[in-house]
Amino acid sequence: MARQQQSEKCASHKPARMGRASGILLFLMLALSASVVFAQAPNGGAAPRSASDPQAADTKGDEGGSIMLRWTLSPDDSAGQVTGYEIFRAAKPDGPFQSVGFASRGSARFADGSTDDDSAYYYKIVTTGPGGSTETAVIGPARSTAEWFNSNRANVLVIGLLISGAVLYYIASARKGKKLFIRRIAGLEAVHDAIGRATEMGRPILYIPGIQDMDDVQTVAGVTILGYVARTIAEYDTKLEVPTSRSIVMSTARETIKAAFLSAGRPEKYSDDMVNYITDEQFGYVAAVDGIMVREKPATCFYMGAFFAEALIMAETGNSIGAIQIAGTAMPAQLPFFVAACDYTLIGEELFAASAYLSNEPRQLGSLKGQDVGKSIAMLAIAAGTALFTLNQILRVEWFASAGQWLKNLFIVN
Amino acid sequence: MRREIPTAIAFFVGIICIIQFFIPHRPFGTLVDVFSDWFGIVAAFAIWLGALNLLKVSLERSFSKKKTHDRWYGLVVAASFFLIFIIGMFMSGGDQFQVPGSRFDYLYVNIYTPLSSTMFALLAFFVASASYRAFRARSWEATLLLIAAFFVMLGRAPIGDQLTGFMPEGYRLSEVANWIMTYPQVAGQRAIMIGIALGVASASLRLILGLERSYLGGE
Amino acid sequence: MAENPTEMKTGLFDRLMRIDRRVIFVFISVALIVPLFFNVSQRIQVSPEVQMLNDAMSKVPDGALVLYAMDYDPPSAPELQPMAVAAFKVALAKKFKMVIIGLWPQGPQQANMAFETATHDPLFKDVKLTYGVDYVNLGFQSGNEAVIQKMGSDIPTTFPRDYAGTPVDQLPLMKGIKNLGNFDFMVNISAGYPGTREWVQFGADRFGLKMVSGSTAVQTTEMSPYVGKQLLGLMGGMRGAAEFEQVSGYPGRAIKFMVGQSVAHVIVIVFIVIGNIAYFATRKKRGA
Amino acid sequence: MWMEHPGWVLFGTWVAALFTLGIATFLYKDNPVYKFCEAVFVGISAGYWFVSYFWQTLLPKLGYPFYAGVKTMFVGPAEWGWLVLLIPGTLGVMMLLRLVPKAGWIARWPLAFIVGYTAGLRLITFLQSNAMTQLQNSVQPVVRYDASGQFLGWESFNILLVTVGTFAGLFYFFFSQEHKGVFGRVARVGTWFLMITFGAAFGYTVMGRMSLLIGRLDFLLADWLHLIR
Repeated sequence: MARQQQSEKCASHKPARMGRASGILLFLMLALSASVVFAQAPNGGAAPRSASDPQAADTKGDEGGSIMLRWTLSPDDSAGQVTGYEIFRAAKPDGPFQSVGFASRGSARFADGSTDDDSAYYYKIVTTGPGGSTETAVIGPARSTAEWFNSNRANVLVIGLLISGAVLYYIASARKGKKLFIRRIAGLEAVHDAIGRATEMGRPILYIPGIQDMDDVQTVAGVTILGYVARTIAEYDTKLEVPTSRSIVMSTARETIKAAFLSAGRPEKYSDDMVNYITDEQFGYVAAVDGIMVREKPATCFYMGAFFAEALIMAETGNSIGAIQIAGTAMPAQLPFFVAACDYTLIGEELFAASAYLSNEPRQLGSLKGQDVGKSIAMLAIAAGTALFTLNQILRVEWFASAGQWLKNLFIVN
Repeated sequence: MRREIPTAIAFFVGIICIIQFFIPHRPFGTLVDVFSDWFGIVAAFAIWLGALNLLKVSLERSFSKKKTHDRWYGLVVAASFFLIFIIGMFMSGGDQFQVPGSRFDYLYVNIYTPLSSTMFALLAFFVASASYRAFRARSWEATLLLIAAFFVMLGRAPIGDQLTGFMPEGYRLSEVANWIMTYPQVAGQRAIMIGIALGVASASLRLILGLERSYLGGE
Repeated sequence: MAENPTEMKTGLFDRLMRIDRRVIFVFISVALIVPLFFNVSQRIQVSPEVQMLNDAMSKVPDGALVLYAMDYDPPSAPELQPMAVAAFKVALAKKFKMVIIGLWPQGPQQANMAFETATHDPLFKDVKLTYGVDYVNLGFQSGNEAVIQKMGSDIPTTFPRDYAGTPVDQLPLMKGIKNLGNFDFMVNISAGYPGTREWVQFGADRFGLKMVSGSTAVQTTEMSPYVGKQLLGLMGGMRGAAEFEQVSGYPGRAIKFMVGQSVAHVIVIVFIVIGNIAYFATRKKRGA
Repeated sequence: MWMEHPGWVLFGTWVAALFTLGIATFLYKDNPVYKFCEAVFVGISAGYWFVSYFWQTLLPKLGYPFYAGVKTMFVGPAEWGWLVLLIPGTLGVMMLLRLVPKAGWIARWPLAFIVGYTAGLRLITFLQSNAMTQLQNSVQPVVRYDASGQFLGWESFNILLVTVGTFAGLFYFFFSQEHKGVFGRVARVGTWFLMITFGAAFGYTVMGRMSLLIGRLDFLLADWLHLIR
């Protein structure tokens, strides 16, 4: 193969590239000269014709301080005679006018974001080009105001309230003692076995709560599961190691483990050495974790939280030392690697479900139910919307299309 | 009070961030902007906390009674930290520290960059060993994993198209790979994304309402 | 030595089932090193997403105001740097006014390096740009998506000083720029969080930014659902970079590196095939 | 400038090359050279972030405005706006109190601020950009015709595939129902799509990972050894 490549290199490659390069150059020159010729053609270097129909009005759904200007493009816009539209503003119709911004060729709107609310402003739009400029009539007065509700986002509010309501409703009913059924999650049984295995082998357990800070809900889920693991470990003499990538996660994990050992009746077994901060830097962190792995040879590795590229570096190193590995993350990009390299993987939402399942707390179980309501809405919407649009395609009944569009609009975000 | 005040802070800040999305009127937008500045400041202090923690741990390790080899590595950690700290703070022209040609930039280019890039580059090897081990047709699911990976891998590399150059357009490997990426792959990705969105939204709701306080440490 | 032939065969497959991973490592190294010594390139088929990206960028009028957000660090540079270079070349050709920022601390540094590479291309030896007038580098700000959110309302207070510490009000280019709404277009080069997802969620969805993205291969799958209204084009990984170099007409590093890629991919696939053959061979044995 | 001196350039390249090789030795097995590189890396990276945040965030956002504000107390008309900066400043200092064992709990205040802020922003954005937008994209007719009314079988099939896959995948994540009977079968189809997604994403990434290594090799062979151009 090497020889073949070499011969290719000698024989044809370089001339071909040079040929291509000069071809490109030639083409560019041609295109350039052509554009010059055409640009000159329609209106021979004169000023472009003006934009028309200018309008100025308050920008809707904002916090004020902005006026939206719209106009119809100059008829010369597409011919390359217009460089853009400059917006001038004044407090009185007869000036003095000051430039407040510039919209490039082809754009027919501009938001002047530097207005004082409730003062009157007058605008004119100046169409500029290589051959000069022309202006529209002065428009105004326009005033900016702040709105109290962004009606474009009403649908987000409705859907947000619906899902939040469902979550809160189920949390309340779970707290009242209502039994909520949650299906078994494959891989969770493995957690217990994996802890047992480490105990039998007399080797440590490594727990990685992701590399994000406590403000990431995945880290919160990871630390919750850590609490469960610690409670189980407290019964045995297994060593637990938790290297963290964030200082706040370190202190939170310490307190969580301490509490878990306390509730298992073994507070004396806890020590701060179980949890250590390494560095915020992703790869510095993984360099150190890899070192811990090959030196301490844990029997079991848990990866529960938010992960990035370091996921596979850790999982492959863990694999090379023969550890049982259980992962869980809601970072879609890293899931494939965990699925490939670990024995069990909690996929996306399952991570949150696992923390609910293991902690068995009503508020977590309840919110899991609430999420299921959300998914039901999603599935219903997909099924109904698809059916409506498809029926319209087959039967050509307009009503189906408008109903489908109505449904779809519920999810359109502005 | 050790829990109530933090819970109240999280509630207040979280609710304002949500309100701001729906109510553009002052003061909400401005408040969220201010919060964002504060967030940056607090995050900077968190980095300091981490660095101080690291120094504490590695110096403790270096000067511990146990005469292990580890103590030398602890010293190396501390020495490296002080090296870049002193150069970055005092010897690189203040806030111009990142300008190409500064001493700080010299360390960045010649130490920081090779270390992090090489660590990252180990993935090239691990991705190969992981795919050798994982992609075996043990079950129907594993076979799907294998097939999808196989076609996309080949289709991504230009060689895939050279191998299938004789095929009519639309059936070449890169097009098969693109098809997998745009249809079945997107379907799975969408399900995962919607699920995660609901999980994140409901967890965030619990955090804001103070129903979830595990981030405050052990409960 | 006393084994009979069939047992020896089983032994072979058993060994193949558990090849020491260091053997694979050696093969990968050789596959990537050898092609670097030869100057060969391959023709590359351009994917629809990259074609879209190129079309979208060509439609941006010359001289437009474009935001370049560089959200990556040196480890991702092999994939992303060629994209940044090619994107800057397009900017030079189309005389864009450029505002460069980074949500990653190392981003602006990478941007400077890419910018340098692009301006050194002989194609642009006549292009003379003035800092502060034709382009500015506003540097890095911490705060992740919060920074984007704030840029939506006020850029000068989000980035009070540029990369070199100059107050932004002393930069002529920044005079007319108030917020994200002023930009005609945006190019994001992203290696993770914060990156393209945040720019889509906060920049495109909230403030209507027209944007394209170059992202690492690993997160491209996550970004591809956004392609369409939210993202006007996407190039993924080194392949995406090579495609963009080809379709934009500015060949660079990425195209050259694609040969080693091909060989390495073949090696990975050969090992997968070996693993499967060994798996089925030993399974039959076990079953019998 | 001193680092443009060829000696320093050469020295830097050698340092970078040796660190590159030092990390790479881990592929063979753990060894003292790797441990040394690991220790340098941890120290350097922590210091890097420390310095960057100091100059790029703390001074411009807190230090300079604070100083300017205090100065107005003594020269010129007094302004009081800087007092607001005491809040994030105090929150930051509270964060550092984690280091003091007895007062560690006070760090919960800034933590609560950070958690509340991100929770508030993410609640909306994940609903909006991930859930709603994805849903909106999923709603489309699964039967397609071209402009002349001709049925487009392949396009229709593809859209159907995405719709069914999204639906079944969502079903897999449904936790209130045991995966049995019809539910089990639909969820099973969901796992098929997930597996294809993972396989495809994995395969798609291989190139990215190889790129990283090419980058390092290019550095070693071109910048360090000058074996290639």
